[in-house]
Amino acid sequence: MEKRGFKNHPYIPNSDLKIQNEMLKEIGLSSLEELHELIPEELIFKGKMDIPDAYKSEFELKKHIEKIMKRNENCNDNLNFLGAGCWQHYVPAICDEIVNRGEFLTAYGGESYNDFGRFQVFFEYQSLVAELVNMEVVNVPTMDWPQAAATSIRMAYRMTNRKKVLISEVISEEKFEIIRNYCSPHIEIVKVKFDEKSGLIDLNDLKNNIDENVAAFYFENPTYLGHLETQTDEISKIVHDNKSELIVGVDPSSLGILESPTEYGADIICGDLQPLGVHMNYGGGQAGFMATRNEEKYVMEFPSRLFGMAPTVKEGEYGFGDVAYDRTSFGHHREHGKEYVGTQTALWGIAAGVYLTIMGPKGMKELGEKIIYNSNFAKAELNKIEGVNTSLMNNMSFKEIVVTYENTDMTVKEINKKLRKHNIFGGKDLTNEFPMLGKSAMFSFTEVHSEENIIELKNALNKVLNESGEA
Amino acid sequence: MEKRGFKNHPYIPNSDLKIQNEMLKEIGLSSLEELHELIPEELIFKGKMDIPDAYKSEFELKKHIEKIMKRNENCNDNLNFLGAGCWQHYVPAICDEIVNRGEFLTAYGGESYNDFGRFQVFFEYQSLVAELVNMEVVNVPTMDWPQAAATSIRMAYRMTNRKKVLISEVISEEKFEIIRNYCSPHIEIVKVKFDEKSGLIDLNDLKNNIDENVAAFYFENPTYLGHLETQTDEISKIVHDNKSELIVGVDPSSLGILESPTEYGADIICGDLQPLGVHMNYGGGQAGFMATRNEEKYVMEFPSRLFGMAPTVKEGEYGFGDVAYDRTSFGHHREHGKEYVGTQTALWGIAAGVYLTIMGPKGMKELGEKIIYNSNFAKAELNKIEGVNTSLMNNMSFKEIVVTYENTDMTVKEINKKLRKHNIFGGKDLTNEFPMLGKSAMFSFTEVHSEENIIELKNALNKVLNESGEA
Amino acid sequence: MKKINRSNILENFHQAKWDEPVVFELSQPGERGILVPEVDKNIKEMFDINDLLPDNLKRKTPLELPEMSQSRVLRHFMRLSQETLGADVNIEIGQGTCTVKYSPKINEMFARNENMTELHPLQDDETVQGILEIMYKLDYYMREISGMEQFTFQPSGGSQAIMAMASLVESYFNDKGEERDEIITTIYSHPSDAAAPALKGYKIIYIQPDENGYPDYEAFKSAVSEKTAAFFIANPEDTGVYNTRVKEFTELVHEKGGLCCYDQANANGLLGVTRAKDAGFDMCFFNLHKTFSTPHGCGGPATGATGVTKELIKYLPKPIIDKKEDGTYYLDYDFSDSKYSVGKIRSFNGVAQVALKAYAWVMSLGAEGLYEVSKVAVLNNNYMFKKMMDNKWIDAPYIKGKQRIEQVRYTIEKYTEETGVTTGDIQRRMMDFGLHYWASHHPYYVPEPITLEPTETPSRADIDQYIDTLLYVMNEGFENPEKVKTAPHSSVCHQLIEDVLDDSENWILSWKIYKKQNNL
Amino acid sequence: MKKINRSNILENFHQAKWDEPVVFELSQPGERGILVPEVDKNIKEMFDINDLLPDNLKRKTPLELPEMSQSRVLRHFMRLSQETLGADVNIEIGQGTCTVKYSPKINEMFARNENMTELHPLQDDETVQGILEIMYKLDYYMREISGMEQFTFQPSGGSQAIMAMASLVESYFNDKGEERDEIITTIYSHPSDAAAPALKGYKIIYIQPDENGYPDYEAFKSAVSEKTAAFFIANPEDTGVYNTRVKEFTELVHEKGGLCCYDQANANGLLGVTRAKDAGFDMCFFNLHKTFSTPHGCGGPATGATGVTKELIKYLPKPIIDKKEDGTYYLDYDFSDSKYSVGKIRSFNGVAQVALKAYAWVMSLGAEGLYEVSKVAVLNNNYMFKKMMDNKWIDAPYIKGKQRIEQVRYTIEKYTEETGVTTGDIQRRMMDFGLHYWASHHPYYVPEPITLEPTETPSRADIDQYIDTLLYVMNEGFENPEKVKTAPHSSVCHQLIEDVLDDSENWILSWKIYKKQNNL
Ligand SMILES: Cc1ncc(COP(=O)(O)O)c(C=O)c1O
Ligand SMILES: Cc1ncc(COP(=O)(O)O)c(C=O)c1O
Repeated sequence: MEKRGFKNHPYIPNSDLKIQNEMLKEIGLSSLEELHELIPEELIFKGKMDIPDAYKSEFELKKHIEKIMKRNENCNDNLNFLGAGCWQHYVPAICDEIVNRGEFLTAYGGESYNDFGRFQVFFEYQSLVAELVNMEVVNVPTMDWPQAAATSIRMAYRMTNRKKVLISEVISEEKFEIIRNYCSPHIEIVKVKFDEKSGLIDLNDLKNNIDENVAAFYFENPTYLGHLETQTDEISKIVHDNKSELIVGVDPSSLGILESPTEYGADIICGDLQPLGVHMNYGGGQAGFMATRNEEKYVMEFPSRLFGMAPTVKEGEYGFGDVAYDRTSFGHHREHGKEYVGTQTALWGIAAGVYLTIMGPKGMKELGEKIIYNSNFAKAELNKIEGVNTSLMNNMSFKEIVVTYENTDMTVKEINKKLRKHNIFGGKDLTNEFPMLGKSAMFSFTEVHSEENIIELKNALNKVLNESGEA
Repeated sequence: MEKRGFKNHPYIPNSDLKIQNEMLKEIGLSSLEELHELIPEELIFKGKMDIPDAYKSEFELKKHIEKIMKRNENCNDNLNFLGAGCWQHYVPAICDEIVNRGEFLTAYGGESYNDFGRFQVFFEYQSLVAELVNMEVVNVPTMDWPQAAATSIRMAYRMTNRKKVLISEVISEEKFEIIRNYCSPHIEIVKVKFDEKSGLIDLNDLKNNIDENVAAFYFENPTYLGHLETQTDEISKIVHDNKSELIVGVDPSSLGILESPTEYGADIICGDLQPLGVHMNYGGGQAGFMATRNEEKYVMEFPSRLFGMAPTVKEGEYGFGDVAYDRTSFGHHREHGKEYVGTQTALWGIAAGVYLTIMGPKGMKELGEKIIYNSNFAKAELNKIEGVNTSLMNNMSFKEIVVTYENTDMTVKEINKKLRKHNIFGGKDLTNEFPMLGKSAMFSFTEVHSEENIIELKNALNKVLNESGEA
Repeated sequence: MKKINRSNILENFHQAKWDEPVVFELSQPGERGILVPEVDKNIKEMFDINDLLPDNLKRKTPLELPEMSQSRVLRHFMRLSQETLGADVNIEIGQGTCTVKYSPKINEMFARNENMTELHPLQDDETVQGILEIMYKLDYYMREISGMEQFTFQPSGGSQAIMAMASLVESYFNDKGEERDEIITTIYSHPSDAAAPALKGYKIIYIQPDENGYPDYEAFKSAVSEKTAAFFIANPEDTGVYNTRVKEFTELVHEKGGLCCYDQANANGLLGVTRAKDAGFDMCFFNLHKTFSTPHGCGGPATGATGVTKELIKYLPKPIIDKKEDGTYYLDYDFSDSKYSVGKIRSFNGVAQVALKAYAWVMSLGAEGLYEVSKVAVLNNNYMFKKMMDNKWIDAPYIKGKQRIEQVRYTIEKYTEETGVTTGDIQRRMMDFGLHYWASHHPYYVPEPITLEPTETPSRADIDQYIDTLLYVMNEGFENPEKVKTAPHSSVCHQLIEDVLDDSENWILSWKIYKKQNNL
Repeated sequence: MKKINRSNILENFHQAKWDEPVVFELSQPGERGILVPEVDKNIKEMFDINDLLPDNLKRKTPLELPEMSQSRVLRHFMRLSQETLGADVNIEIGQGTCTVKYSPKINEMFARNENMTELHPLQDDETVQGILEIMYKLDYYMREISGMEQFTFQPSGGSQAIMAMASLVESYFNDKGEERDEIITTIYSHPSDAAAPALKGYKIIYIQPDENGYPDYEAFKSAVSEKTAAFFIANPEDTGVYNTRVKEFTELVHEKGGLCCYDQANANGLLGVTRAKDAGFDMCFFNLHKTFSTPHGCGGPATGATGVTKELIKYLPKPIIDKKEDGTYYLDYDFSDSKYSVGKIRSFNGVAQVALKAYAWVMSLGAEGLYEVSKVAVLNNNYMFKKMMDNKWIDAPYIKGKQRIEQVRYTIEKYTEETGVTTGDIQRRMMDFGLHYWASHHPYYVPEPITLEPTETPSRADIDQYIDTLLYVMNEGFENPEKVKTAPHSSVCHQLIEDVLDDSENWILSWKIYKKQNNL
């Protein structure tokens, strides 16, 4: 009797030999080797995969994984000021409790009847984000903000039938790369300059670039570099006068205190849900959202699923279902549907739904305030350090601030390395990404930071920059 | 308007002033102060409790608690050999998953219809433990092993109408104390000696002490000190010839390889569930169990709830309910019921049920084998260290071994302190508990220990005892 | 889509119903749920397992535990959990006297941390400074709340706390050399207030309520004597009536040299409002799993934190937690050299993780918050009381027109007379709407009782929903009494045929017995 | 009690049904769910919030999120979770093509640890050696499984992986300076195999199946040309039929200079059995959330781990994970200086926690275990196949009498003709027994399809239960077709009136729209 394999494995009920043999018999075979009859002999893998022996017991597996993962230093044990698209916010315990409910965690493609709860929770997620951005339509979560932005751009391209898109230069390099790839080969992307003094969009450059081929202008507010774009009415006018779509990217944690871009004319809003109740997870917490008005021309351009309410055959009862399913590549049109649809980041939509519910309007307002106070305080305090300039761009900022290091031989990387000795994760190095800002780094401040933390950063930075003997 | 209190607290929906005032109005009051009208003025507390201000945000609360709890050193980061009634076993992830399911975690006194799952899970728990000990009746978990032992003794006392109980001397001091208090003032307890060479019960002393006033003899197997009591048939005969009840305490993790005391005549079996899927929790994981045959005379003596199956009015359907409820102090007889009943450690019964299910017969067997191999290996290895004697009691042992330190000025406490420098939690100090064993400590070995761990202990112990320069 | 018409009553509720077999039926021989680490090769070679096990102890009886794959085990228990109406999914008003309130999830996260779960109780104090600090401080806050001088967290439930109090009484009089064998309590105190002292050998004397529901003062007066060891009472009692004259009671007991023991399992209406000490009690206990929000866990693990006045400290079970001059915490075994000490109530150091959760809960509220808890608990209860009493079929005995504290025992006696529908019928029917409903302990001194306790955690809307549902069901009792009497209809099973549960020939207490009965 | 009669069919199943309102309806103004840390006093005094916010950006529109206490929030979402039929509570056979297998809970515990959740993606490599090691090793194991030379974990789903593969194809030919605009796929490959390449500008050419269900070789031969950029295919396809001639296909493409891209989303039947490289593919991807057991999370986060042969590495999105001589791991941005690199597919480093879970899963199986997974997945499927085909109303097109790999697309066309009961009706009725049932992607090339995929994690008993239930329902279709057509009866709601979902005047995509429609 052939014995290759791992018998009686806890994850594989039918790996028991006796059961296996009975089943084999049922289908007229006598060994597992006889399965896969369709695979030609030459394609059968005859080697042994170089994969270590199993940790057979759960206990040993746990020891193994824990040992490796303890080699990480995390942002709870250290003081972290990295942001740049993935931010350290407080995740309420209830968000974790709900996303870890086995029923949600392991659901997938069930129908609306057996997955009623899943459908309702997504309808609610859509509705809650819709409220936050004051739009009517929100899709189930997409991969991340860059993906949401890229799809927004493609939507505008399809709607307007125009092939050029303008993007504010104040955008993360990697987001730009993702958009570029996603829009290639159909869309030409042109960057619009910003004013290095104020951080604001160069309206002249915008005007110079906009023309009848421009499908949309995309900018972010608060911007990637953290400051606020205040010329919103002007921008909106320029874009709409050109019959282009205005796409605005937004950090949802700002929307308790900031007006939604809808208010200044955005046609499509996108952003990342990660700040709303999702752990950073080394970047695995990203999830994009998109929002529009309830106009057929927009709705029919969404590639992903949209859940809607509908009555049932029972008077007074309602349920939830897929809206305009045939839009998607899951529908009859396949590749003629809108882009493509697949597994994205649904669970984080649930987290965001729970988060917005538990925070409520007051929580979101307090969150925004706490953040803006903290970052302004940090801006003021860090600026006091010899060799640090935080006022390069003088417009108001929200969560992130740009710190320029002056009169030092050290690179940002070296400075950060020294900060680590103080258990501090310093700001993201912008030296290559935004060379025009000089030797600079971007620090992020959220509600997890206290005055004490910011002073700690200040003191450490001061030591690193100004005390030579310092390690 | 009065403002004392904490308004709009997330845990207290009606702490909102507006709602509060509407509700007050509904009952004809105008302020919270007017509530509690029945409490006489002189009893109203007028001071301020010296309790710190709330950590209002969950985030700050988390920081606070984590900071305190990080002052603990745990048995996952250190190598632990403490046992003595609370043992470090591996807790399968599924046990945690299930006991942390909100529905179980927060259920309590619902009826069998709305808490069907709870009733079924306890019926299953009873049945699984019954299988393990080969008895037919098991109660819902009681506080801990000492409580289970104490109640077993009281059961025997009621059944036999005899007032004296014999207990093997090889018992933990604190267990004895708990039993003593619980049995006072009705029962006289007499300790039966053990043989210091073999660790076995001194049968002569047992015979000398047993008489027509003796309700029961209680001993443990494996004993508190870890060795096996092999004179089981002799003991059983002595006890039963005297028409006394034989009560045996047992570590359930041994029952995959050891015969249940039922097989050698135990009438009541008790023990602790903690080894079966419950974390140590600084002692908060203890939970007692008791088991008997399905004879009315035994069943009617249980003080705690017993869940049973019963048919329903629908043909073929069944449900679960309380068996012989009026036995308990919750029934009509109150203090004339059996002892008293109340909240005990139900959740750990669920953990144990899940544990026994996931382990199955093979898992329990492997568990027992791994433990007995490890402790015997440790016994052999540690004995090689100069100044260590592990063979004081020469009978076979299961999980714990007694280590006697010879030719050293250090106390066990001092030795353990030095072991801590090696990140080792040394054995429990027996110096005061069992003075006849000399300067000795009890080390516990379970399936969480590997050969490497045991060698690490050996080396550390050798350093501590035999290398003077050692810190 | 038309506007959704919301009823305040969950008319369409149905509990998850999985028809899940008993776990033994799921066994598939050969399947494994989990594997145990193998014996290390070297070790295995050193010994023969047969030499390690005495022949007569070696297991020969086959161990017929189920054999199941991991996912089937998970599925089984997940399904059973869905069939359980825990507080997390439910409006908890119907488990009167149990103080089932919201247990914050963040506190669970604290308790699930390794720095809690992976502590051995015998670790050296130096290595457990965190948990000792928590317990030390919680003790201090409990003292602030009660006026007592020292708490122990050993008693791991309210009933065990009562037993501990009775043990303290025993120790105290043993020390004094006084023989007192009577303990006085009341019929509306918890059954354990009678049963646990009785276990300790005391004769129980009940004081009946007077027309106000207070324990009858005159009867009490004649009951108290030199034989009175102690007075055990809850106040408010299960009726929610607060005995205004409580201090007179305790004084009377003290005059005769007895002790006063306060069952404050549910102190939910009294935090920051009135203190045990001030009412003359010598000891009291708080159920952390009730008043202090730690979840009930289907019935524990739990804690009945027990506090005593200064002179009784020396009788407390050992150890207590104290703090050294240098700020380190330690387990103090030497605080008392009384040979009359209770010794030990529960193994090790009580249920530390429950203390941790209670501590976190206190810290999330502060003194102001605890006060708010009690005020709102009482507000919710009296709001509910008012609305319930507006219904002519519902009544509540005693002190008409006056407030109750945190709960009320109602009666629907008149309703039952009119309709033939009993409180038990209503209870079963309430389950069809996803709600608990509790009648009373036995015996039913209040006829056809309902005991409701809203605590501070339901909202007004929740309370209204509960009442509306109850009235709806009661109305059904007029219009369609059969529907109520044959309930439940939307639960996992239908009405049990209960006889077998009291019939020793037929009861089925385990799968073994089931198999035997059916010759399987 | 009599012996329990077990039916293999959950005739009494009812899903938890809570009638839980839409979250906005639960708002109680004034209630709070959680509090945010207050602004530090000193900071607050330093600034006036009005100076920090530009007037024109300051929020003036009221934010109408619900206001709810914490326990009500919890209750709401707990109830919704109970109304969801996740794999943890269910026999997962009915979501064919989705490879919904058991996701071990221990792996979740790993992912919930702070050393995973609290890592910022831009942390210095030195501080994330643990997660880098995991991803590095997982990459290596994927190579072993596939024969590819380098993997990227950026694509965060199968469809995104397909898009990434199309991007790689684009890069490759851009680099070569070749203009090729056609991609060939098949109708039984996943819709994304057509849609994602189409997004990247490719013309999609479908190969129809021949009478065996294989992509028609002759048709393929005439489709392949110098315009063919690539061939995208799943094998086995949704039918479970493995194209035995696959190597001839890839060779043909290579002859014409094209690339071969293997959709191995569901490689569940092939681990250790046959490798992508050996069948001539230039790249492939694995869905970690399918084959590698990480839970689906209602639809992500997920990973489509994408591997390529050596010559294509330089086009991969950046960074990849590599190891230095000294054993430290790092994110390598410099592995390629090709200006034709795809650049970036997803932000940061992919979904690291999914990689962690997949790694743990691989380590719990080893090479032997992976092989067992595939063998048992195929065994389960063929066992089921056999039993299904024993029923005269069930058929499966193609290669009669031969084995399938891990899934089968059945047809009940004849049955529908006979009874009028469609696959959609059966689907709804299966839910009344707590089981998923999936028909097929659109359009239905196989008429009245059912796609079933047992994977390796159900037991034989589970498979039998699924089949018995299906046959029971099909039988109902003869005896009581209305019952089937009007299903579901034991779910949270009844049949939807679906028209509004496609009607832009009436669809309700958010609560805002609902309110507007009803003038609320
Ligand atoms: C007033 C009172 N005392 C004592 C108890 C008993 O507490 P436990 O269930 O923790 O044993 C209870 C429990 O409901 C109670 O309400
Ligand atoms: C063969 C195949 N390819 C691609 C996909 C798409 O994967 P995803 O859902 O992760 O986008 C699937 C998913 O079911 C699939 O089965």
